Order: sequence, then C-alpha cells, then structure tokens
Amino acid sequence: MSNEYKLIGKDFVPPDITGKVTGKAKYAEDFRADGMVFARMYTSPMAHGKVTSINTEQAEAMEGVVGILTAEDVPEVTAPDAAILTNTPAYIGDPILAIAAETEQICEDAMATIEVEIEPLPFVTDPLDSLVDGGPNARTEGNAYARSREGSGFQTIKWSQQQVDDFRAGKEPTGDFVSEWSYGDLDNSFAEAELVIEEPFVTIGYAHMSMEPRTAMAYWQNGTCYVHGSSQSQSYFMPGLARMLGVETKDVVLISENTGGGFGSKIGAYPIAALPGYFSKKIGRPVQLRVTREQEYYMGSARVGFQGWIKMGFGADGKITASDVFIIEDIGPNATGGDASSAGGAISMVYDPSAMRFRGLPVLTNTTPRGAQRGPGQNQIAAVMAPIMDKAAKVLGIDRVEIRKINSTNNDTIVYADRRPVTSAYMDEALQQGADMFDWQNRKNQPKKKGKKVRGLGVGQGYHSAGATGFDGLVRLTPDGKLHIHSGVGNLGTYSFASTSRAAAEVLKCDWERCEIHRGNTENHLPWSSYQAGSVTIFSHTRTNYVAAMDALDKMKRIAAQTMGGEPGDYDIDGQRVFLIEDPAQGMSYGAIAARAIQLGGDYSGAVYPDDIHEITQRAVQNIAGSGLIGVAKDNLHQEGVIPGLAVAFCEIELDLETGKYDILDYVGIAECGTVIHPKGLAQQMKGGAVWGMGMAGLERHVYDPQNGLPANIGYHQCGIPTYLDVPSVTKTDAVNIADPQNPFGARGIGEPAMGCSVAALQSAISDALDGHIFGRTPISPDMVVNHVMGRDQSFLPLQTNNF
Amino acid sequence: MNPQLSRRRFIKAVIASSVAAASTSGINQAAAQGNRPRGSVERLISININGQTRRVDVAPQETLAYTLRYKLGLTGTKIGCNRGECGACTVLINGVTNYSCSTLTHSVRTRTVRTVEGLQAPDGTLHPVQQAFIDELSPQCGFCTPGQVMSAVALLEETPQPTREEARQALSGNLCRCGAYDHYLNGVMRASGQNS
Amino acid sequence: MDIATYKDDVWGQEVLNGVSWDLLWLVIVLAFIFIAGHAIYETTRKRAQKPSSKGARVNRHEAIDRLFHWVMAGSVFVLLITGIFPIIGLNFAWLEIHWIAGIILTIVVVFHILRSFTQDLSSMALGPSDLKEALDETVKPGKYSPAQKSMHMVVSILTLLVIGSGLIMFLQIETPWWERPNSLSEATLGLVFFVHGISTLGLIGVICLHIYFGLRPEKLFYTRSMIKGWISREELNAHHDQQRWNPDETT
Amino acid sequence: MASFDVMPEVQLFQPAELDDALKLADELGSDGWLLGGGQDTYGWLKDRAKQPRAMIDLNGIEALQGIRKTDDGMEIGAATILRDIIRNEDINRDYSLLSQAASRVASPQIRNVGTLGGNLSQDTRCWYYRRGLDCYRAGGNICYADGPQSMNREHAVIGASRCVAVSPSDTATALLALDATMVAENTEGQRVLAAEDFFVGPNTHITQMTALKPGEILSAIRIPKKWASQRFYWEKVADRDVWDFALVSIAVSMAMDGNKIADSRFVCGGVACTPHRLTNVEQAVRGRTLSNESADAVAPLASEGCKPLNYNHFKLPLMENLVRRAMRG
Repeated sequence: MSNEYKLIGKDFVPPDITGKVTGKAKYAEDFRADGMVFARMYTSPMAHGKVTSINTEQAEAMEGVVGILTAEDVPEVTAPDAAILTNTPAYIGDPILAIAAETEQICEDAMATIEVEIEPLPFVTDPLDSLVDGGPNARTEGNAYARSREGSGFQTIKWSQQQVDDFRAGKEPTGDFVSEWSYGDLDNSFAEAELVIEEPFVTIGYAHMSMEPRTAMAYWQNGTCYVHGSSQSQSYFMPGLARMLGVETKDVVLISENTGGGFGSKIGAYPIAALPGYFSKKIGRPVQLRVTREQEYYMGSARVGFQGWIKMGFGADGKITASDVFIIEDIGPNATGGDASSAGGAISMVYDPSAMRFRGLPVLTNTTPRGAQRGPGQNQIAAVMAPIMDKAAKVLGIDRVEIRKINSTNNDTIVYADRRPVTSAYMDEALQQGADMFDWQNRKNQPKKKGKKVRGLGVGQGYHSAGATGFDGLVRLTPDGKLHIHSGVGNLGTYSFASTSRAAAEVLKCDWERCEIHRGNTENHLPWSSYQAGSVTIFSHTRTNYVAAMDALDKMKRIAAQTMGGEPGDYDIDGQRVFLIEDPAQGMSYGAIAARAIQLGGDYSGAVYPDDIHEITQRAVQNIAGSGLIGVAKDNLHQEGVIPGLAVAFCEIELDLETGKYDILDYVGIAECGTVIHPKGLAQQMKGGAVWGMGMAGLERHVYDPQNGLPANIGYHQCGIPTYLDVPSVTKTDAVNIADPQNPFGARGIGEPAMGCSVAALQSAISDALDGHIFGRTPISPDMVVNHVMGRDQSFLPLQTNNF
Repeated sequence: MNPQLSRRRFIKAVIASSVAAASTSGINQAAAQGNRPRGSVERLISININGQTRRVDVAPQETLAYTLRYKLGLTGTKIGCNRGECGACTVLINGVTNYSCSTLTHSVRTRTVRTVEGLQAPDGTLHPVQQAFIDELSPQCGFCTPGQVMSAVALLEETPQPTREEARQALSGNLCRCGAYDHYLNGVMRASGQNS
Repeated sequence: MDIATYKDDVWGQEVLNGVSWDLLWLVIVLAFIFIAGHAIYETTRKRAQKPSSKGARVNRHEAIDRLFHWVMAGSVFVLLITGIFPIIGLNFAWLEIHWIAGIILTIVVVFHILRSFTQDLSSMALGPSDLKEALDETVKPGKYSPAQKSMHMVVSILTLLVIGSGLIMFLQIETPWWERPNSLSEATLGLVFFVHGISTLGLIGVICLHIYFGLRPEKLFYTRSMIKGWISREELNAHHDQQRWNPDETT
Repeated sequence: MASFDVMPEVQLFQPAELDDALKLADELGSDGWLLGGGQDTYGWLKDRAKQPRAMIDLNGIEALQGIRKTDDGMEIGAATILRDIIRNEDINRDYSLLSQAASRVASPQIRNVGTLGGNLSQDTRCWYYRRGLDCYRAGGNICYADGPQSMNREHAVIGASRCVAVSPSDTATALLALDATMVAENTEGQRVLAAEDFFVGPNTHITQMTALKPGEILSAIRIPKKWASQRFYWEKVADRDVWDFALVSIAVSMAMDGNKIADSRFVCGGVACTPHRLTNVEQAVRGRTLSNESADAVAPLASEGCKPLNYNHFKLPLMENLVRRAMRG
C-alpha cells in the first residue's frame, strides 16, 4: 500500500540535519543579542525551607554585575506549582534568585558572595516515609496531591506502621488512596482464575538529563518578548510561555530551531524559560540564562517513581482474567506526573484483562520535580509486567511469546475504564514478526549456562497512546511554484516536523525539492500544532498537513475551473500542475495558480480563513495572506477510540553470575505504528528507545540521602546514562507496517513504546537468566544480581525508593 | 502586506560576529594582569584553529570550549556538562580527541586545534564523516553530534578501515542521550567506505 | 588570629567547626613567656634555706593516689600526642590509641572523683580564704597551697570538659561496640569539637606550668612525693602549717 | 546554593624545567595545584570546592615525560599520558597488567590527556565529598557517607577510619601488584616510595590520598623487573563500561614455578581508601596451581576483615569472585 506513495514511507534528507553535522545548527545558547548579559541562578541548598533573609549587597556592588532577580520580581504561584523563583523552596535546587552580569564568570563570582538564610522545614525523599504515621510531609499543606477534573488539592494521608510494613512484605495495601477506577467483575474474575500472581514492585525515578543544559535568552522590543528557548514543542509552548510572562500569546516570539533533547521535559513552557523575560524587563538588556549541568539535573525534570502492588489472574489457557493494581507514585514537590493511572491504562491495553481495578496514591517528596518522561507510566508498568507474564507462562506451561499473543491487543480490543475501542492494533502480528526475526523458537532451545555465565531471553511489550487531533495545518503555494509547509511542531530530533510535512507534499504531488518547511520561529508564521511529545506528532500532523493540503488542493482546482472553465472536479494535479483530466495538456502550473490566488484574494490568498482555527494559526495566516495560495484547516477528520502506538522487543543477554553484569548480545525491536512514514526516522526512534530502556533497566535511578535530602547523582557520571559500551553495537528493528484506518496515511506514533518494549524485554531476560527470579525493581544493578546469586540480603528495604 | 520583510530583526548576528565584542571580559583581565605573578602566562596568545592562526585574549584559567564558543564564535562545539562527562565538546588537538571543556586554552598554544567548523572543504563539500552521518540519519537532537563527528574523524584518520567494534570503542567517550549510537556507528562504517 | 573555625553544614549554613589550632602556638608561646618571666623573678628573689629531705618522713600521697596521678599523666600525654601531632603535620594512625587512652583517663578520673569522697575534700577545696592566704607570706598552707589548689581546680574543670566533649565525640565514631550514629546536628557537633579543642589548649598551657613548677628546685620535693609518697619532716615544717595538715610519719 | 560552571580566576604557570616547577611548588605550597591532564582538576576548580591560587602545568616538562627501559625494569615519567602507556610495546609485552588497567580508565578522551601521575594522585569520588561538603576529608568533623541512612554503595569495606571513601585509581592497583615505586621530588631532593607507602589512608592522612607533601612533585614511576612478563589478571567491575569508577577491581601478578604459584600480588581497587592488598590470599596461593579447587579454597580469604556499610556488602562476594576468576587459570 505504501508503495503508492511518492514520499510517504521513503527516506529523505531532513532540512535540519546538515546543520547538525556541521555545527551550524543553532541552539538557544548559540545566540547573542546586542548588549546581552548572562544570568545564573542561586538555588536552594535545602530540601524544604523558608527563606528568611537574602543578602546580595556585596554582589550588587561588584563591577560587571547588572542586576539581581528575586521571587519578589516574578509572579507568585500557589503551591504545589513551580515558581520561576521562590522563597519557599521544596527541593534542593529550587531556584531562589538570579544574577545578571557581563560575563558568566562575574555572575559566578557574585554568586559566591550571596548569603541566603533559610529556615529548615520537614522533608522527605521516599513516599513511604511520608505515608507512615508520624512521617514528615513534603509540603506544609499536606503529603499527597490529587489532580483531577473534579478538583485538585492537597490531602494528608497516613498509613499505620503495620500497613506500611504489610505493604513492604508484599501484601495488598490496605491504606487510604486517592483515585480509583475499575471495570468488570473483579472478584468473580479472580475466582475464575487458574493462577493468581501477586507481586510488589518499585520503579525508581530518574532524571531526563537532556544533552543541552536548558537555555533561554530573552529581550523585549515594542512590547513583544523575544525568547530564544529550548523547547520540544513550538506553537504548543507559546500559550504557557505567554501566561508565565504575563502577556498575551501574540506578544511573544519563540525561537527554537533546535533543541538538545527533551524526552518529555520541555513539552510545554517551564518556569525558567520565562526567567530571562522578567530579568530583561527589569534591567533593560537582553538576558541569557544557561543552566549548569547540575541545575539541569535539579529542574530538568525526572520520571515519576512507583511503589506498588499488582495481582494478576490467569485462566488455564493463559488468558488474563483480572488485574488489580495499586500504585503509590512519587510526584516530587510540584505534584507533577499522573503516571500511575496511565500505567493502569497500559495494563488494560496491552494485557486486556476482562476485569480490572486501579487504585492510585500520588505522594509528594522533596526530590527533583517530576514530569512526563518517555512513556510516563506505560514504561514503568511495562518493566513490572514482563517478568510477571513470564512467571505465569512458566507455571501454566505456555511459551512466553505465546502467552503474550493470547492476550494481545487487536482491532476488537476494548480498553480503559470507559471501555473504548482502538483505532487499530496488531500486537499479535508484531509478536510474530519479532519472534521470527529474533528466531525465538530456536534460541529457546539453546543451552542456557556457559561456565559462570547464563543466557537469558527476554520479550517485552510497549504501549503509549499515539495521536491527538484538533490541531491546524497551514501550507502556502507561492508564485515561484514552491510549496511552503508551515509547521508549528518542535524540533526534538525525531525529524517528524519534516516527515509529517511530507504529507502535504504527498497530497499535492509536489517534488520534495520544491518544498520548503517553515518552522522554529514564531515569526515564520506557524500554525497551532501539537506538543511534540506523547508519540503524537506523526498521527496528528500527517492529518493536519493532509487537511491543509486538501484545502489547498480544493482551492487550486477551484482556481483552475474559474480560470480555464469547467468544474473543479474536472481537474487533477501532477508534476506541479493542475490540469484538465480530459485533456492533460490544458492546465496551469503551481506558480500560475499561486499568482492567480493572490489576485483573487478571499480564502484563496488567506484574506479569509476558517473561523475554527486557533488564534495562533489565525495570526500566521494574517501575516502571510496575499503571498500565495493558502491552504489552512483544522484537523476535523473523524477520530474515535484510542490510538495505540505499540512495540515489542526481543533480546538475549549473557549474565555473569559472578559480577552481576550482563551483555546484551542481540536486540530486535518491532514497531506497530501503522504505516511507516519515514523508515530511518522510525529506526532511530526504535533504537533510541531501546537505549533508553536499557538505561532504565539497569543503570539509571535517583539516589537521595534520606537523612539530609541530598541528591547523589547531580552529574552525568552519577546518573549512569548508557554509553556506547553499555548497549549492543547493533540493534535490529522493523515494523508491522499495517495502515491505521483513522489516519489518511495510516500512520500512528511510536517514540514511547520504543522504550517500553526495551525495558520490559531486559527485565524479562534478566528474570529468565536467573531462573524466573523477580526482583520487582528497576533498575537491576550488578550488586543486586550478585547479592541474589550469592543468597545474600539486598541492601535496601523492600519497596524503598530513591536509593541505591 | 508583505509578511517577510516588514519586521526588522533585533538580533544582528549570532556569536560569530561578536568576536570583537568579547571585550566584556576586560574586567577580570585588568585585575588579573595587574598582579600577575612572575612567570605566569601571558594573556594575549595565538592559537592555530582549523588551519588559521587566531589572536585572542585568554585568561589563564580559560578552557578551550569557552574560548571557542565565547571568544571565537565557534559554537559548533557544544558544552553539555562542562565536566568531561559527556563528550559534546570534543575537538581534535594535534589530531587527537580532547574534551575542550577540560582543556586549558593556554595548553594548546603550540598545537593545532580542529573543530567541527574546520571539516568542510573550502568549496563547502562535507567531510565524508559528515556526509555519512547525514546518509545514515545519525543525529537525533544533534547536540552531541559535533563531538561524535570529531571522534569519528580522529578514528578514521588513524584507522581508515576500522571494525565496528573499533569504532564503538573510539566513540565511547561521547554520550548520546537520544541513544543514536547504532546510527552513528553506521555512519562511521559508511564514511570508511565499508557497508554498515 | 581566630579562636574558632567555621564551616558550611550539609545545607550550606555556617556552623562552628572547632577550635582554631593556630591558638596552639599562642598557648605555647604564652606558657613559655610566663615560665621565663617566673624563672627570672625567682632567681632575683631571696629565699630561705632549702629544707633537708633527710631525717624523719611524713606521708603525703598514698600509693593509690600516686598511681592514679601517673596513670592520668600518662594517658593525658598519650592523648595530647595522638591528638595534637596529626594536627601539626606528624601523621600516624592515632584515633584508636586516642580513644583508648581517653577511656583510661575517664576511668581513672571517675575513680579519683569517687575516691575523693572518702578523703578530706576540704584540703583541696578552694575558698575565699585561699586568696588571703596567697597574698600573705606569713601564712603557711595546709596540705595544698592556694596555687596547688588553683592548679587542681583549673585542671579539673578542663579535664572534665575535655572528657565530656571527648565522650560525646567517642559516641559519634565507629567503635567495636557501635556504628557511627551521625546523630548530632552539625552545629552541636561543631560546639563539641570546639569545647574539646579549647579545653585541650587550656590543658596544654596548664600542663606546661605544672611540669615547670614540678621541676623547680624548691618544689622538686613535691614531685618526689608524687613518686615516692613522702616528704621530710623538715620540708613539712618549712612549707606547711601542721595545725592544718598533720600527716602520719612513715618509714 | 550557588551552582558554578566556569573556571574562576586562578593563575597558571607552565614551567618547561622540572627545577622551575619544583621552585613554584615550593613557593606556592598548598596554594599551588599540580596540573597533569587536569581531568580531576577542573571540576574541583569550577565547583570552587578547591580554591588554589595557581595551577602548575607539568605537561611542558620534558623530564616528566616518556617511557624508558632501565637496568631494573622500566621508568615512566609521571606526566606520560595513559594513551601512550596503552600503546607502548614494551609495557604491553612485559607489564600488560598496567596497560590493561590504563585502558579501562574513564573514556578515550580522558585517556588521551590523563597522565599516569594524575591518575595515581587523583582524589576520591565519594559523592558527598565531591559535592563540596565540609566533611572530614575537607577539614570538617563529620563523615556524611557513614551514617545510618547514608548512600554508600561505592564506599569502603575495609581500612576506613572516620572517612569511608575509596581509592578510584585503576592504574594504582596494577602498579601495587607490580611492586612499583614512586619517585617524589622537591627542591631539596628526591625520595623513592614503595607504591604501598605512596597511597595513604584516612587513619593517617584523612585529607590526602597520597603521601606527597605540599611542594612535592611525583616525577616518575618505576616498575621493577621482578614481575616482567609474568602471569597477570586484571578485571574491573563498574556500572557503566565507560567513565565509571570501579565498584571493585582486581590486579594480580603471579610468578609461576612450573604450574605452581611461587609468588603473587593480589590487589583490589574500590574497596578501601588505598589500593588494597590481599596479603592473606597471597600467602594462601603460594604453591597452589591455578584451578577451580584453588579458586574456591582461597576466594573466601579475599573479604576477610571487611566491614561493609549500609549499601556495599555486595563488594565482599564480588572481591571473592574476582579472586576466584584470577585463580581459575
């Protein structure tokens, strides 16, 4: 099917890649403005406290120091939200003030003289320590925070010591929780089960640690704030940024041509992106704030940690009858996350239990703020579930791939608490394709032990919803015959801004060489686009570009009919021409059509536009109106049901029983994301996701000293980001490549499941190597393996988190 | 209404043109120059970068990454951690990979420095490594890419036909948070004329 | 010169770290100046004929007290050497010896205190009359002179401080009996270190004087008495008021 | 809390002669900072956790460079970079233990500038200390890493005294196993220290990692012929295979008499504040052959006397396992 396309499903050279290999690509910190000064932040040394005095006298007197910005200069926010600067820090690294100076060194010299007195308040780094009766609360207002449509607010929830001890011992939690959803008849379904497995689990959160320490540079001109920022999204970043700056969206220009990684940490505006705007306003000069690596750790966001309990019921045939899951989620100091419910949703999607209950308890800690991180919730639970599925397979005597196929998501699967359909799903096919490519059956029969090393085979499944709707598309045909595709999608490095733009070129049958993408700067007249996150871009923006291109196509045919006679339906396009179907020799070039559109005005030239498009798109259209033929539309295409992005992974490891280390000998990842739009880009996502999964499975975690709230891994070295030598030299990937009916090109997203399947496969392989042992914990580090193999106790308490 | 041209750009240039404006560092310069102990280094030095001799005022403690980015406008060299823990700032000094964030500019006075900006031929032709990285879609976010490119260039100059494992070892001091390792290795193999 | 040193605690707030060891040199210099001054003064002063140590002897220190004194002196010396030498750059593995010596000192001091209740406490008690006595050359002391009583008082206070703070520090390190508890706030810990340091410095000064006086020719018989236990009847007559202290004869 | 990123003002001297460097080191005393590859320097300085007045760059000094054969083995200039050691034919032939260890140091770029002297003299990686906290090692009165709840997975299991940090150097274990000696010079002359005396623990030197005094420069490392071309075993277990320091490493030299071990050195890294010699293992293996039986017999001795902290008892079996592997042959 994809063979019909000229561009879709083909590799191409994305326009931004050359800049990346030549060093010409500009990231926020590569920009300078006349008179620009540098800023640095002073952050909280205390996990929780109240600033009682700030002495900046000496700093202000220093030559080269231009100004100081404190919490008094920025809007106050209500707890638990994050402020730009605060006097009530709730984690080590919470920004308190900023200094601007002529050079970064002067900033730091001045910083060294700052005296801040802080009155300490109780703090906590492990949710269970806060939950236990008499335990400290991370916020004075309470220790839990629920965000829901019905209302958000603080709560103080305590469990008795006995309840906490029982939970640690692996028993079903009996303490209070704040959210719950369920479907089906849970009790009956468990009663019908042949096998019931109960497991406690903990997944430790960890920092995003994008390569680029986030930077923002801002200045004001004629009431407009220009921000050179580091953002995953482009247009989607704007309303939040404007709100933080206290201005209207129209008064902000965001320049974000390239972003040095985000992984969920830069989806929407974050407070310090607005800091230079306030600072620049105060001192009247452009201000650039580049955070240090340490500060990127503090405020660059982190994955939500889980401490939970799960009970799964299986029929004799391997079919999952019921699932009951309870998750305490570590939502940091700012009550950000919401991963737990997503994890519950993922269970419903990937394992399709006939009855299910989810209970969640979001607990605040004084650790770094949490946020979405690649598959937030889905990937934690993928890691938890893999060895449990393996255990069930073993007990029931079913092949481990087979038991996953028995429960696999397909077009008829109904998911989530509200029992929604899926647009399409082919988990079964993905598993089969992966098993074939990996040669699962054959490998299964290979001998397991080789000296002190054991082989482990793993299979894992990943899921994330992979599409959103209602965003706008905007294309423009100019008299020079070029197709301009305006994209408000960010540049996270997935090249999806480009691959989705090709959808418009595909519709208009335009040579790619004659297309130009406009992006990366509000002044490039960009439409309202989705966040570049949640694996949504491919689905959402093939649609927006499709509707915009269809709008353009309709106008082109109308212009042709108007100019050359007949009805629009008499015309077709090809070779950058609109021509009469009956007599292809008669036609107009795209350039001529564009020139005619300018003459005709009205909706042809953008002087008139649909009223359902977003105000950001409206402004973009206003600015380009009259420069060509404008195709603009909101994505109102039919959409119902959940849009799944699915992936499976197979891996083989060789685990050294004496050192606890393992080598990943082979890795196969299969994407099930509808039609493949950009093969190399998809491979990149699958392989990058695999590396992320490997980091989560064995290396990355937050470590806090609970006695004083200090974080141990503030740098790259301590964070344990996987290197070249910690991942296989070759990772193999492929895709199922079956079109989804609800996307004009059949495509869905994949970025997040690409990681979930990897962490799951690794957990499954480690468990397999250790004869089915379930650690119930990520990451699994060499010390844990050594302790297990040697029959020693682990160093940590059961379910302890944010620790080694 | 002409959309493009009506709005004047406030930003005149990126750093490249701000070389002359590096005078902001004059403040500590004066102080440091005043009580310079006997035998300590001179500040105004010449360094050979990408085949050109550049005259630049360098503080004694200044790192090469700082000089490149803040004084010479060579912003292709990225600072990811400034602690020698990521490799984004990798440059070649006498043909060998170094973390420029952890190299004193004064230590390269008698040596040659190559950065990602110095790889293209005068006619703009990309270096084979750069071209191969494009062909293999090696970069993702691109922030670590200049460093990866430099490590690959150093490898291929010494070992024109490396094995994939040799490439993996040679590039292992360059972190990629996007996890694009596989594609970078494909790029190295392609650049060496071997099929990945 | 600072008296104390400060540091940032785990949260960057300034707290006491301990005594400034620069004071060590000050203490030593001051002690030396005092000793030199006193020595010069003594040489210019006319003095009575030194009483003979021959003849009848009276008991001044019982064997158990002498043992106590020398064990205490020994442990204090070990403590000073193990405590001070590493600070002035002579490195060796000192910590275990230091705390073992500290325990010995503590035990003998406790023993001494308990035993003191069976003894004539008033002979060592320092009162207002001692001041008068010190100024009036015609008055002879009882068993101990006002100077000896003062010395004892100062040493007692400093030793108790150094032992008290030392015991708290001992509880904060790892020993064969317990793990390190890290239970004190850093501000408190700093105060304890300061007290330990400042009282050590005081002791160093006082000990310098004590040794000096112990070695002075006219007071050497006291040192002998601390070794052998006795003083001669003549020495008793010359230096003490037998109304107030009438020790038994000994052989 | 200030977070620092750029180098603060500090002077730089780049002497060309050792004598000049020694004079500078003498004059500056503890205000001076000896600069090898600088990979353990710039972080400290950028963080302003250490604030020397001047850096003395030793890389321009010819006398500190080079790998030379001597009558009794080899001499390696302290400023010789690890890259040159890894690539040196003589070392690879006779003392491959050292080149193997050197090749597992940090990352290629760090090995390209990191010097042998610098690798040996580097400071510990205790994360509390690296954070710039005023702990014992920094002149304070507390160890944050050894409390009831401290996060001390990477810390010492033996030889701790108040401070529980470990020696991070990979080459140090190898050199101890090769009976190397260190040449330290100052303006008054030179002294030669056995490797075992060069590395010092907190019981004697709580603020130092080596016996070098202010004003002293490590000029050369001498490796005696004794272990040339003998049987070696080297292994490092770390979380990541690039950058990371050893959780536990082992360096072993064995002189064989036929198929029996005549003499040996077993040295563990990552377990104590100094490279830790397993003398009881050395005694036990004397006269034994390399075999599974020998391995199982002597391995338990490896962790004798160890006293783990909250999170590092895994180091005990790991030490035993590494000894086991060295003995299997």
